Amino acid sequence: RENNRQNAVTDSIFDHDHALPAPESPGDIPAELLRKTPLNLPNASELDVLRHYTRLSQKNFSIDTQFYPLGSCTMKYNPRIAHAMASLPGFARLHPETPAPAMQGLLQVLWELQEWLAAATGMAAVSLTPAAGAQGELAGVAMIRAYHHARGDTARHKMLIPTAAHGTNPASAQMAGFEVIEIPNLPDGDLDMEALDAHLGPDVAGIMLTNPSTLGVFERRIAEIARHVHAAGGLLYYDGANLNAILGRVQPGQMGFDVMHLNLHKTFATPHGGGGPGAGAVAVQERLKPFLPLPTVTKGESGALRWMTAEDAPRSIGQLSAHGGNIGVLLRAHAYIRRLGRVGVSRVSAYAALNANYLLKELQKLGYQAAFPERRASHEFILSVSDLQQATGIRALDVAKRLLDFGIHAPTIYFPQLVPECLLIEPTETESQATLDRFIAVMAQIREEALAHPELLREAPHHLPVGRLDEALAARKLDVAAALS
Amino acid sequence: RENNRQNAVTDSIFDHDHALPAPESPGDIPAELLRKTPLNLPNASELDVLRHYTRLSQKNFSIDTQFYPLGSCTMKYNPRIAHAMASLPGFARLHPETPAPAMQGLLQVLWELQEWLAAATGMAAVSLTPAAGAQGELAGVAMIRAYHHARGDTARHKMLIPTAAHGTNPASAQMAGFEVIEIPNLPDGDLDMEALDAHLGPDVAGIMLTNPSTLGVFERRIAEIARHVHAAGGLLYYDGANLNAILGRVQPGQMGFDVMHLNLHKTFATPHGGGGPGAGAVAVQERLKPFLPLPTVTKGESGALRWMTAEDAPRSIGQLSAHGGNIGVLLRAHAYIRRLGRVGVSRVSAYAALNANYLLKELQKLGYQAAFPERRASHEFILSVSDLQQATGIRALDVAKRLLDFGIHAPTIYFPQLVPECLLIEPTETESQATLDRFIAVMAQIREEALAHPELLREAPHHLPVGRLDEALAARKLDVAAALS
Amino acid sequence: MPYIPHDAEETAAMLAAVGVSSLDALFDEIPSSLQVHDMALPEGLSERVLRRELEGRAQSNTPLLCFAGGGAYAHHIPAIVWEIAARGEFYSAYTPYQPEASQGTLQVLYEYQSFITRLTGLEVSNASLYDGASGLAEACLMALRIQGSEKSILVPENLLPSWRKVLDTVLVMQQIRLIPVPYDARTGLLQLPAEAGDAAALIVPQINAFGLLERVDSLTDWAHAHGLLSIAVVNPLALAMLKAPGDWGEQGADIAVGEGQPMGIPLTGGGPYFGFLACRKAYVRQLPGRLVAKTLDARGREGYCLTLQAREQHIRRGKATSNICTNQGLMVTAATIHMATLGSHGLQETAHICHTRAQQLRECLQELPGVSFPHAGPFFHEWVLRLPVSAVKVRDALLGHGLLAGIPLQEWHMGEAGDLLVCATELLEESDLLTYRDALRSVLEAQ
Amino acid sequence: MPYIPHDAEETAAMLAAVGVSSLDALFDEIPSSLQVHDMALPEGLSERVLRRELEGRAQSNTPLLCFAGGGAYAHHIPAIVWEIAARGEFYSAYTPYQPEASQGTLQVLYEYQSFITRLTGLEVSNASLYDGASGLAEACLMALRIQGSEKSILVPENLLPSWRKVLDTVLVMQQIRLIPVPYDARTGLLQLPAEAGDAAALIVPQINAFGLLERVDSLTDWAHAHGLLSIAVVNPLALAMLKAPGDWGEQGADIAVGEGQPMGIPLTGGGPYFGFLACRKAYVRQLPGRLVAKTLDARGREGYCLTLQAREQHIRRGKATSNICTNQGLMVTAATIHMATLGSHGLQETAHICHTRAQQLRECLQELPGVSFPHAGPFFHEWVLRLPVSAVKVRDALLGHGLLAGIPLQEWHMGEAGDLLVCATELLEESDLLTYRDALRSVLEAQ
Repeated sequence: RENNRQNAVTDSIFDHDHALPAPESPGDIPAELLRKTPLNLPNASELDVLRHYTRLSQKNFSIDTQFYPLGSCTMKYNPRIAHAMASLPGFARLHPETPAPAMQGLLQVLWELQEWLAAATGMAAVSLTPAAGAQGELAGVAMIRAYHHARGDTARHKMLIPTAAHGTNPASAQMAGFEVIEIPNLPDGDLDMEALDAHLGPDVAGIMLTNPSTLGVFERRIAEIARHVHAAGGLLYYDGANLNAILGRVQPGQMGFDVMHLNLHKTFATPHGGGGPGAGAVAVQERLKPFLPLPTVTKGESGALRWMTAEDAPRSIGQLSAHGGNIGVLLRAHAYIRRLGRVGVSRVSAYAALNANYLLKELQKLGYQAAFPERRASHEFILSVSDLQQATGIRALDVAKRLLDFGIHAPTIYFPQLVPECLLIEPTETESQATLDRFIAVMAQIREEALAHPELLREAPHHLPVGRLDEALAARKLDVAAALS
Repeated sequence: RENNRQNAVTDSIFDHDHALPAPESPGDIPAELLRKTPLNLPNASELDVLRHYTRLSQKNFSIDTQFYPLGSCTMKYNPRIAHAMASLPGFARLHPETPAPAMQGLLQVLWELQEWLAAATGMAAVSLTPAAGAQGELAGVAMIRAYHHARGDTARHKMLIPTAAHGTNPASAQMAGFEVIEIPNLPDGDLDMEALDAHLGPDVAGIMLTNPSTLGVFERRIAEIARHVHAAGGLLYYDGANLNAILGRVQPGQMGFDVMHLNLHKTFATPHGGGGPGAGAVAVQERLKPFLPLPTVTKGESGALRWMTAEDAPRSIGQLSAHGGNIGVLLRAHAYIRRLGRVGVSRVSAYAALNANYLLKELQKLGYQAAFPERRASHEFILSVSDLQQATGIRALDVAKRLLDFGIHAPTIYFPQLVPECLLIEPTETESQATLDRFIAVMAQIREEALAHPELLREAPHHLPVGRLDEALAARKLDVAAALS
Repeated sequence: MPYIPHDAEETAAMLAAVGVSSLDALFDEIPSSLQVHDMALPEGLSERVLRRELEGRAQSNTPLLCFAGGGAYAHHIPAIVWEIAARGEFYSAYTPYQPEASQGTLQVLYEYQSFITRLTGLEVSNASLYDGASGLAEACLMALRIQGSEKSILVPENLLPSWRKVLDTVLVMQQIRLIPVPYDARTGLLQLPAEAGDAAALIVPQINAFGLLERVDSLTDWAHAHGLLSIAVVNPLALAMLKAPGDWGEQGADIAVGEGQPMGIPLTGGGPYFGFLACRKAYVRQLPGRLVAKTLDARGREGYCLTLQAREQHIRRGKATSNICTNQGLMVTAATIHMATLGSHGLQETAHICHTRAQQLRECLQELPGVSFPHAGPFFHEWVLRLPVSAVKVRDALLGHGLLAGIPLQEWHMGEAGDLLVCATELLEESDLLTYRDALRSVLEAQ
Repeated sequence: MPYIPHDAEETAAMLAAVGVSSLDALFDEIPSSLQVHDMALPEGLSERVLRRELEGRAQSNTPLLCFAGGGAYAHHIPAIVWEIAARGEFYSAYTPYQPEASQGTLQVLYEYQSFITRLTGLEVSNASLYDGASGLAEACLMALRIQGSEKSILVPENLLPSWRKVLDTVLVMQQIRLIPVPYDARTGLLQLPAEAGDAAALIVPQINAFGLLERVDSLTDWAHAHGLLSIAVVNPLALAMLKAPGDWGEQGADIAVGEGQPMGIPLTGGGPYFGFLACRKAYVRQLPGRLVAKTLDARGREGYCLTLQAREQHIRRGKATSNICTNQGLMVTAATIHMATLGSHGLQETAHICHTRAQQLRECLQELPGVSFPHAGPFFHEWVLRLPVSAVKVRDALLGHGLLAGIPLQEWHMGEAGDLLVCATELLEESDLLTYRDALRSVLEAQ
């Protein structure tokens, strides 16, 4: 009751409406084209707007306020200097139809980023236009398709994808018109080579992999896989979601991948913004270069930079968005790479791995079960709380919700689906040992609570603005927009 | 216990130290001038710094997040555009020793602000340099002193100040070398004219007043007071702390004041920043103009602007700080006035008075006692909870602390000291009726609680990061800096 | 080490806890033949030097007074919008998978959805797509799913060509045919299609690529009469003045999609922007992207969460309504704050000023010899100016006057060589219109 | 109505509740003869037009590469500093009178006090004063209170003249005499005073107005030997390299005061900056300004509150240690974040680069004909360059090269006509030093 009172604050923007007159209708537009239903957005004072959204912001967990070890999401520090640089009026006020001579400063940033991403991945060329990882995947598999078709090979309609892959992989392959074939993993986490070989053939366009895999371990036979797929005429697609694990240490190009995307909002520290915008640049080996999505930035003989068009690249898979992609995000990634430099970029994976392996070892000491205890963690690792579930009924979800009470964001849960009651934990390289040690202490306490007071976990979270929300009710009622009052 | 766990977050910056090497000592500086005691500031990662201070910020109440009806402080909305404008590199990167021809843009802003503040107050001239209200007061009384001395009248060593005045008034007068004489108020809130007249004489330099007074009511006989003081050879100083109450409606110049300061961080909506910086511009009638503190901005014959120096103004009281004052704050005040314009500035006091009188009426309906029930509220008003104290022992402090639980900042309490158990409430013009109504509802609930469950108030706050703090212990232990670990 | 906190002692202690002797040893499962030890990247810079370098780059882009539109518009963004949107709690949060720890983002998205439904007059809005153009591709795929067996889309020839290009990329992969709907060269307006064929939907662009307002009622009614869905392509700011898609024709459009950039998003050379997508409630299960709903917790407190996630790739994988995962959350946060700051009143006023400026500019330019306006209108804030010489040359010459004069239609392979698509927004004062006129006059005289 | 939310209906309802018929009626106690109805203020502007106007003003200030110091220094401020300091929760809060609702500000101030004590080597720091110069005036008043009957202060003639002016304003009001301490014209360094007289304290400026380092040990020891307090005037960044006041001489300085601007505060034409003031714990009750202490709540949780408020004007009124009320809270918030971001390591590194650049620049300029350096040093990051022509003219000429070349000492009524006080900080790259040399050469050749 006390808490309810405290929270009984006006907290809908629709409570801040004031009646203000609308301007007169313009005389030169026919009445039947003018607005009929009155526009009913609230007219709130600037202070009420500021206060409302500032208070809402405080209800979020974020990297800037909490440890956020969300596996597969690489929630590392998003440097604020990158935001400041991307917000400079010289960038922010540039209209996309500005002629190239008047935007050489921006084009130079983008051109360098193309070069740097190629260098970092060991690939030949880069297009920065995909707006997010999934759009990068779509572009990637579209390039695979275009490559085969360009050679007159139109029979390759299947895309192989490990069972544990991110959901976007099959969705993107499907969207590009491929049939998806799932390939299982072995108990040690590596891909089932026999299953792979059984599927390879003249109808297979390629395989989509991430390495380290979503199981948090490095696919050790990647060179062999590449040989087999290539021998069967297929291409290898690298899902860049886990690139942070190997940045500066292993290059997708060297592992045998033909095409890949990078999640700049993961590996290159651009913010996730509560759900984007990301940037899913694609990188390719030489033979796929003609198919890169447009526009890319090219350097003329005079050194002047300009956008490439379909006239320059007639075999391109085309454009994915109306302009050049999420340029503001690309500016941030550029600033990050330039700040770290060659040496700093190489350190990323080393310390990401150190933090992950340290956490794994310390959590195992507390009794938590590793999904792959014999394996080295990559930048992330999987625990399973099946043992707790058997002992007390406590599930991964309960552990996750209880973590929130301690001001720590939950790890990814129930992904990958093949490990029961799993927690996928990725600390990233930007967290200090002190933060990890506090996480370990909290996980120790939660484990004790799970055994002694399981209701504390089952009813968690206790200290957030709301308790566990009824998602079934949400789908049933489907209240997805405020009703007109 | 639950709460303790949640808050058991590393929250001292000193917990985030890392060992990093210091650079070599320079060879050209003698060893005895170099640092001996190692510099022991923590070396924290940028993420840890960002997270620490972001989390700390969330522990503050502020206008941007809470209703903040702190009497006498004019906690109105601080427009964000003003912050953006003051932060423009063209202003922020200007070195103070930049020659005037290279800073005409800034000088123009300051020159306009001087003109506008003179127009808004009905005074002849303005100096923007005082860094805050108290420095403005010091400058003001120093000008009064200089004025008398310049006329050869060196006997005026007393400054009259109402008992209810802000503490800075006597402190500033004292600092300028004056003896302070207190003048009481009558039960209706107006000044005791008899007492005033009794003190007026050839040893009185002047009187410091704010109008409306700190009692939240307008001093109705101000014209008479001015006549008496002037007749006795004294000058009138206007404390601008309450200017918001009359802005655009009554001008200090017209009321008979000779010199005044303005709190730009109150009336002109510059932020208070958790305790400054403010800006306490001073405005004077023509006869005090030669004494204004330096530097002010002046316009040459060519229209070019420049700083005035002691050569231009040999009778100036001098400089109060090393440069031209809190220019970043002045930029914000300029933007605010330019945004509101003539009409908007005039509306300020009207709506400030509307909000205050509305609250006063509604709170009286709930049973709260007004200190001056027969008087119109100005921009603020005083309630006394002496009745609650007699009934239940609940004090103004308890009401204040309980308000915090509802996400509302407490009013000013125990000031002015002559009203027992008082709350000085100033809503400002930027709050909407919805916010005021919520405050009224909370005050209703608190009054009920005070009568039915007084311990709820006495133990408040319950829902903040800490409960009521032991201020006696603080003064006894005097832990004012973190010990070296 | 920028952004990596570990000092030597800490690193050593952690390695010892892991039981390895070096950072390199953490990679001992990776075949050494795959490991690289150098990359062709530049040296790192201090933040100080980085700032100076990038400020230099930013300043080397010519500042221009903007008269260009074509799908991206220069508008005033109130100072509070990005001040709040860039707060770390919004800026550095992930997709709200743990709703209890993400009520801020979730409520913002719910309010955003509410605003979009009110602007479009439709019942349901998703929580954003990448941009308007890719949003239109998703809207077409959605229409095809709703319609079932159809295999084509009727695409106006006066749709923005950059949007058409995205349809070519995305829809053609799935063997969807794009059937062109021609426009009348004289009026610039769409003609009613000759036949529906196997089309699932008709795209109705209000505003079209020439800045003109289409007869949306008859187009929508034609679509419904032929069993097609009507997909409205709209400018959100213009909706403060123009008829909402939900009110088009007898039954209203079925899906509305658009580029959200005019709602508080800086131009930034082309992105990040966001696409909005609204539809009738009946079609909600075919909607791509995130959707937020209001619900309750166990104690009856209201809260917000993602809903109908079974449409999405992380649950449904290959059978999802789209592959979209990360969308444009932060842009939508800014747009929500922008819309809330302006309110109905501010949006209507802004739309009104834009329209007025466009009228005033057109009047200003009428006096110039040799220029004409190929289309009679009506328009919102953009129209085609026909110059007696190459619009590309004129545009390039006006850069020297500090003006981005518009978009030569020739660069879009539309219109005539002298056609320049010109846009006016509230950022232009009346004096800017005269500046434009005078600069154009001097450039034309010099030709 | 900008920033006033009331609509007509609301206003009417509220007036009715108050029981008056109009807004004017709310002022019915004010004699109508005093009421005005117009003021000579400009018309209001929309935020959009206001931004454009002020951006124009800002851009009309010439951007200059800064080689000027003299008490205000161009330093790099990490992006996070103002990003956090400007968060609404810090920016728009009041002085922390309700500690439970102000723990953010209070803990920041406690950490600030801790940092200042570590930089200065003294035990107690207040929570800021207006600026360095007014802080020095407060330090002098404090020394006079501590000493009791004394009535003067020994003030070096090589103290920054702007600081001296503030002492002239503030101290002279209270009949305090300022006794000048001369410097050696050849070395630029202070001479030991001839006698102590009735002085309460000796001001020891490290760095002095010529950028030179004083022999602080002997000056401090002289003060103590003569029963005076030693007031150290220090640059906080230089303290990362130079001996802390607490270590000066046999017993250490008694009070340290300085301009905080180099710690993350933008130049902004001269303010807002902040003054810091630290002292021995024995003198804490004579300290002016706010002071924050750590304490406990009833449940034993640590928290922070203002303490020893009985020193302050709102309690003690005319008997307070100072009239200061509002101080420079937000600047101190930024400075605290700045110091925490840099840490010991970053501050030492920055100090080191500043010193190195100043050395390099001096070397660079040695080759120019006719220039000399009147003082032998040592210096931190600033020194006097003696030109063969008027320093004012050279400074003005170099504006045309985009350089603020320094401060002509003549404008301070110090030194010779050719003397220019030149400062180098970490914002200058080595190439900038060559730019300066070449521009100066060409200006000198043109004279």
